[in-house]
Amino acid sequence: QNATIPIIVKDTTSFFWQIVLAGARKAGQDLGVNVPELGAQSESDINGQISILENAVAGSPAAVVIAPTEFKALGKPIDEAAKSVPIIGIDSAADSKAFTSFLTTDNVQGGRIAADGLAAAIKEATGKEEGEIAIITSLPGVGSLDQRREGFLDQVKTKYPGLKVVADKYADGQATTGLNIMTDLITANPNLVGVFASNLIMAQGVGQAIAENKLGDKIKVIGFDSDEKTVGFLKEGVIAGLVVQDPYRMGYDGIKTALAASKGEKVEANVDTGANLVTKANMSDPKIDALLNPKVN
Amino acid sequence: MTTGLQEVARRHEAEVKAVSGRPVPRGEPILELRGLQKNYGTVEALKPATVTFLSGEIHAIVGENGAGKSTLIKLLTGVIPRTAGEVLWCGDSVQLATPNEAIARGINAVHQEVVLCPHLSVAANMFLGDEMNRRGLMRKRAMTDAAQGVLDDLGFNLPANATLGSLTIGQQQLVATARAAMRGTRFLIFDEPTAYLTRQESAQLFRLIRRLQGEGVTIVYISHRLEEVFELADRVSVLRDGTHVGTRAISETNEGELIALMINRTIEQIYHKEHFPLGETIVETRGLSGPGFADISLSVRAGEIVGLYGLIGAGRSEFALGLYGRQPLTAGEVYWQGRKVEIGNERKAMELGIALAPESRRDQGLCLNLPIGLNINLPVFRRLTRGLTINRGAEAANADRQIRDLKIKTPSRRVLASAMSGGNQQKIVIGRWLSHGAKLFIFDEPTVGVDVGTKAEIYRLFARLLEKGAGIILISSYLPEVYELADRLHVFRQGRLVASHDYRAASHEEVLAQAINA
Amino acid sequence: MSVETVESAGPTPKRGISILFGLTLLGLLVVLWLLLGLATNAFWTPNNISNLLRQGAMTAILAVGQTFVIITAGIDLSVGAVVGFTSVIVAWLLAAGVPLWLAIVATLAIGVLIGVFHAFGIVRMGLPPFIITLATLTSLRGIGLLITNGSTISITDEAFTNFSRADFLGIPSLFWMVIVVAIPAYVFLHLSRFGRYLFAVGSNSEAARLSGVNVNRTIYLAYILSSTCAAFVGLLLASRIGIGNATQAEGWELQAIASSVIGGTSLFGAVGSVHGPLLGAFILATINNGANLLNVNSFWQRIITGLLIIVIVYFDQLRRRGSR
Amino acid sequence: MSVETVESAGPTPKRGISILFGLTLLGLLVVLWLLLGLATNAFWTPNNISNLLRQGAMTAILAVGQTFVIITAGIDLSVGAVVGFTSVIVAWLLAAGVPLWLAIVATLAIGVLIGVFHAFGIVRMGLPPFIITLATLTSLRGIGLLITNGSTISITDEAFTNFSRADFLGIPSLFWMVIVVAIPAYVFLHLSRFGRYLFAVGSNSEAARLSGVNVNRTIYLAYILSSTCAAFVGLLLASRIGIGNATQAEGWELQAIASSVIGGTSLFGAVGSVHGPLLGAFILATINNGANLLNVNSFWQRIITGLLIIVIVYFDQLRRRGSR
Ligand SMILES: Nc1ncnc2c1ncn2[C@@H]1O[C@H](COP(=O)(O)OP(=O)(O)OP(=O)(O)O)[C@@H](O)[C@H]1O
Ligand SMILES: Nc1ncnc2c1ncn2[C@@H]1O[C@H](COP(=O)(O)OP(=O)(O)OP(=O)(O)O)[C@@H](O)[C@H]1O
Ligand SMILES: [Mg+2]
Ligand SMILES: [Mg+2]
Repeated sequence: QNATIPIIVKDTTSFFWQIVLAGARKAGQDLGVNVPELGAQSESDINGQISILENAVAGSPAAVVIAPTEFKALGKPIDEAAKSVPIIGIDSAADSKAFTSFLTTDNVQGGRIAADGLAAAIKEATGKEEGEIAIITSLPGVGSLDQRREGFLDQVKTKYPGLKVVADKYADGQATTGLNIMTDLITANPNLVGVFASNLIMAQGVGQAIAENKLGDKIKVIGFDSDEKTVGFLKEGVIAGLVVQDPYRMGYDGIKTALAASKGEKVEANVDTGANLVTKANMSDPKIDALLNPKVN
Repeated sequence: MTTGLQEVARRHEAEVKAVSGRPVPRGEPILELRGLQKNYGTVEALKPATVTFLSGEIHAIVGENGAGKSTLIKLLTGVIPRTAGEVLWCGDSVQLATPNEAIARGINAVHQEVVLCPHLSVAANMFLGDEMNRRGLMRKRAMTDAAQGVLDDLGFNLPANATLGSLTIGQQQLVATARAAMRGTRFLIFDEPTAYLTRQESAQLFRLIRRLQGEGVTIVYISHRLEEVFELADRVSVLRDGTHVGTRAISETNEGELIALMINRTIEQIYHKEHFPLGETIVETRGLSGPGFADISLSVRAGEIVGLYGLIGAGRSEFALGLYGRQPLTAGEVYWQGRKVEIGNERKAMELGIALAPESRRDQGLCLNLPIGLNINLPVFRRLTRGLTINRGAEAANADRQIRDLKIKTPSRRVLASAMSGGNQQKIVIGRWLSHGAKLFIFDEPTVGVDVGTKAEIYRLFARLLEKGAGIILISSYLPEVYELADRLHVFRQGRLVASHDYRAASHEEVLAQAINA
Repeated sequence: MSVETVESAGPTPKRGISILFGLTLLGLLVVLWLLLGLATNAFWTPNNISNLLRQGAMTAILAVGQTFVIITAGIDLSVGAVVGFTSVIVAWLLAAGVPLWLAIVATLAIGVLIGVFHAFGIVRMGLPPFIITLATLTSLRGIGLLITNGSTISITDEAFTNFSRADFLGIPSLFWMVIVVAIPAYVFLHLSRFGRYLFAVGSNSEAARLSGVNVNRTIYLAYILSSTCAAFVGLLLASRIGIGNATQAEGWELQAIASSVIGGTSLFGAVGSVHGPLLGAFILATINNGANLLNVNSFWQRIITGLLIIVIVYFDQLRRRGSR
Repeated sequence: MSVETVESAGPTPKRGISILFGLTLLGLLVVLWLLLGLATNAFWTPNNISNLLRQGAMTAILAVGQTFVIITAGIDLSVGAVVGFTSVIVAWLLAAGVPLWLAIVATLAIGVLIGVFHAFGIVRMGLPPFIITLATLTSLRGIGLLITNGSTISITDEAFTNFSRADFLGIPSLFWMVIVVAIPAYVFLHLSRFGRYLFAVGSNSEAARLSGVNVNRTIYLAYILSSTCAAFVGLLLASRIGIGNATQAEGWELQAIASSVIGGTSLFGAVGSVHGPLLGAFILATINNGANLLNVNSFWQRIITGLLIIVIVYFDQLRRRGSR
């Protein structure tokens, strides 16, 4: 009988989390662990994730790997769950001291990296770190997106006083809405030089608007996470850069650590899985290429 | 059953006393209308009318379709607000702006269209808005018992716990009557209560009305059946085109005068009967059975009117629906012009050449929130279509012709069917089929709520159809109608055909006895 | 002309070929449970039953409230937004140091006000229920986001946040809340005259008016009950997730309406009960719980949910039709 | 005697106290445009008008399809899911090397099939439209996610993706697509007998049936039209965002229904038009576009959208009632 270690992600319908699950699946195969792949259907469905955690613990697994959707909200449920099984956190933190180990990307740091990338791209195009920029957040009330926005805005404020955030928009999680907002921003702000689209779906919508209006030279876009579409945009110069994390490793190492923890082995309390800025210049590095083209299946 | 009508009504009366005004001696005015008026937009449904109702009388109101009778009733029961005028109740000016105001004074009505809640039980409907409560909870059992008591007392053989919507229209009308009798403790209005009733139930109703009159209730009675008016009423008022054209003591008038007042001309003869040489057999049923009827064998020949008579629930409508393919048959055969056919659905029936004007205009007949024109043209749109689209000219012409032929009282074919008076709605249901060119017409209660003048028109139209070689199945609960018109009259009882007569071969009493099995 | 003879004239009720056809909704739920018990060991553990009861609880309460509105032939699309919004309100009040009891009362009062607003729009302004509740759905999320500035408000009151995790007599407190709502709701809808008025208004509001029923007041009542139930769920959600967040409970209006309709409520009004939506909500919760326990891929889970909804409502329809 | 002239047939319209009261929906839209033109310079630029026309186009087409269903007193909750699903299908077919024309035809055919399935559920299985379309909503997203494995499928066919950006006679191709749908839809609904049948079925299906209307076929027609419109929008969406993604178009069903209802369609059936939903969709698009141009805070934008929906429908109601 193999050990069972469920992994609970934030949103099974997003490509990012599918990569995390792919990593976990691979770890399961390599280590002989049974890995149920669980998760809510939207990053904002906190209650749904709590229910899933409860259900997972009810099945008496060896350990649980979870990416908490919300810092505060998942604290108590994780405390509760940790009474019966070791809990490994990935991606985001939660208000709990019960984690056996943590493998996270710092999303605030990701936002800062995006700001740096945007400033660099603007400088490359115009010669100075100045001009009007905008940020589009896919959905309000989602922890990781809030952190990216926070990091981005903070970095712009402290490090790039020449960049002025003229629009701070929230969409509704739909690429089309991102696209519509972007076309309207272009109309309303003729001097716009840069945009941060802080997740995959927004980067797709915003990229499409830039491509439609052929403004890749004038408006620099930094996206977050990657897929075939946005990598294509990067190649074509529609998008200036992508902040990519290492979701595959997060999933793989999450399961590996959980197995070790369940056997009572000592594991590292905190692991930073890192975030990198990918541009046209560095996208063919083998290390980056592996991040851009994860082995999902 | 312990509680009868009186006990229940007394309970209501106790509540009524407080607001209902001083007692009025028999024969004194209890309700006076002074210049009462109602406009719907530009339509003058009721022009300033001045009518006095005397305490304890039975006061009939007659008039053509669309004359404003129902409008008058709706004004008196607070259903719609008046445009102008004054109402005196027991000598005091009253608003009657809401139904509650009328109910509180002991004024109630059985409206022409059944306005009850089809999803609720009979008892719940009878006590709606006036429930028996104990400590905040309803006394369901007590209400069911009381309702049953009232129904039994009135001689209506209906279960109080049945869902209203499962009853036939006629039965629903009886429920409405029972309900109004409980509440209209001082002033009770009947708007064509016998439209869907047979002789049997009508007689029960008349007994009820007389009994209520005996208890001091003032009764207003609206009907298109003048013999009922003469049987029942003390006085009669006539409306024409929204105008009150006169009130007569019943002893001082006659049918001819009333009709002349109503339609401003005279009709020699209502029942227009022409005998045509009978042609080939159009349809023949052999042992036809289905839900609600069994083993029905009859035939219809070209030029013939076949009448079906029976009490409510006798299964005539079901037979018609079965023949029309709306309901599945369980046994028997249908021969169409000598050929055996399977009529699986309504469209098949229409293709063969059958037309059905159903019994309930509200549930089966009309698309109430659509224009009159669409309602009239519904079965013939295929014929009105040229290429992809409807030929709008032909569409308009067909609708206008039926409106004209049947004297449907409307400013335009674009008016919604719901804004028509009851009788005019009925004419739409009939008119829809007149241009269809069918061989067999099934008319199920075609003249419900239709005024005498138009009735005569409709009977003339029947003759026209027969002349063209069509046959007619005429279902009616109004014995004189089937009796005077049918070349062959079949009597139904409990889903079976129990007797058949040739034209005027049996007496009214005989037919009635066969229908009741008395 | 009696109705008894009428019935006998009709065809005898068809006996279903399968025993499934005769099952009530409760029967179908029990069948689901038995099957899950056979398929997985974890299902019948006390722990899992607790989970299941907790997971269905909030939708169940929303569905009961929604049912009042649907019975009047209306609809309340705002309930999900009200849940999110009131979770923000209670978190905000608690953060501002308002005593717990007052925060709870104030939050419920806001639920009442939202219901009043809906009924006002319908009764006085003549707006379709769909439109006015859609408008509040949109606006309330906006107001909630403004209050929290797009993020969340943490709740530090331990008594409040522990509540949703607590048990009483071995039954999760959240499920007790269902009982606390359902019993008065049952009495109200099925035993009091106000409940009867809801049906009457949904069946034929003109007939109800002519009978002296205060139709407007009945509509006020329905919408107030619905949004107060939603505000109550907002409190429960805030307790369960320990934060106030305006974007929570997205799409719960559809879940609530679906539970109600699965439970036999008709969107055309005048048909519905209190137990129906409860069963509907727990059927949906069971499907999700079962899929998680069986480790069904989450995409397959959606597909199966859709199919099961069809199957369950189909069997329920058959039974209803059969028993006519 | 087309159905939309019904209003004008009534007695003479009462003159409203305010000029606003007499405005048709088109009038209200023009007022919105004029106000936005005053408030921001960018509004009346050709570029922005193009954007606006593009932004409203997809909802407009969905709303027209939805209207057919609503007129029969039904509802189609699946349209958003069908859009997402068909965007996946076309992307998948193109990725598999299927020729463009065939991929388009196949995708539309899937739309037809979905409509057939809905009508089958309603007509043969006796399921409420709400339930069967909710079930497909859930299931289709699941199937789409399975196909893409939760990710997106990029579309590399330039001809296809360029289409949505193209203009023709200065008008965006997406808006041309609205016209391409609206004109036959208008002819169908207002000029052909099948349109009359839709109204008749929605008003009183028993009366329609007894008048020889093929009620079942009419229902099939309505649902097929709705989901084919949705599949068509799926193609447009795939072209516009250049990907197939099953989670796209979430909540568009509500947008479509809202556009339809704002445009005067009654959820109880038998009342509706083709131009109403178009106006409704472009009113919603204008509100969003205007808020973006005015750089209104995203949260305020939601609040304002809700309020404007109330205001617009209220004025429209007043006019309708006044003209009765
Ligand atoms: N809601 C309405 N809107 C507009 N016109 C109406 C409305 N209701 C009735 N009318 C019109 O008012 C007039 C009087 O109608 P009313 O129903 O009082 O006639 P009636 O005398 O009861 O006729 P019937 O014998 O056919 O029942 C008719 O011309 C009718 O078309
Ligand atoms: N679908 C059905 N299944 C079984 N029985 C039915 C059905 N529809 C009607 N019946 C029954 O068939 C019988 C005849 O119906 P109905 O009362 O309409 O007959 P009718 O002769 O047309 O009476 P009337 O026209 O005087 O009301 C009734 O007992 C009715 O309840
Ligand atoms: Mg009348
Ligand atoms: Mg009959």
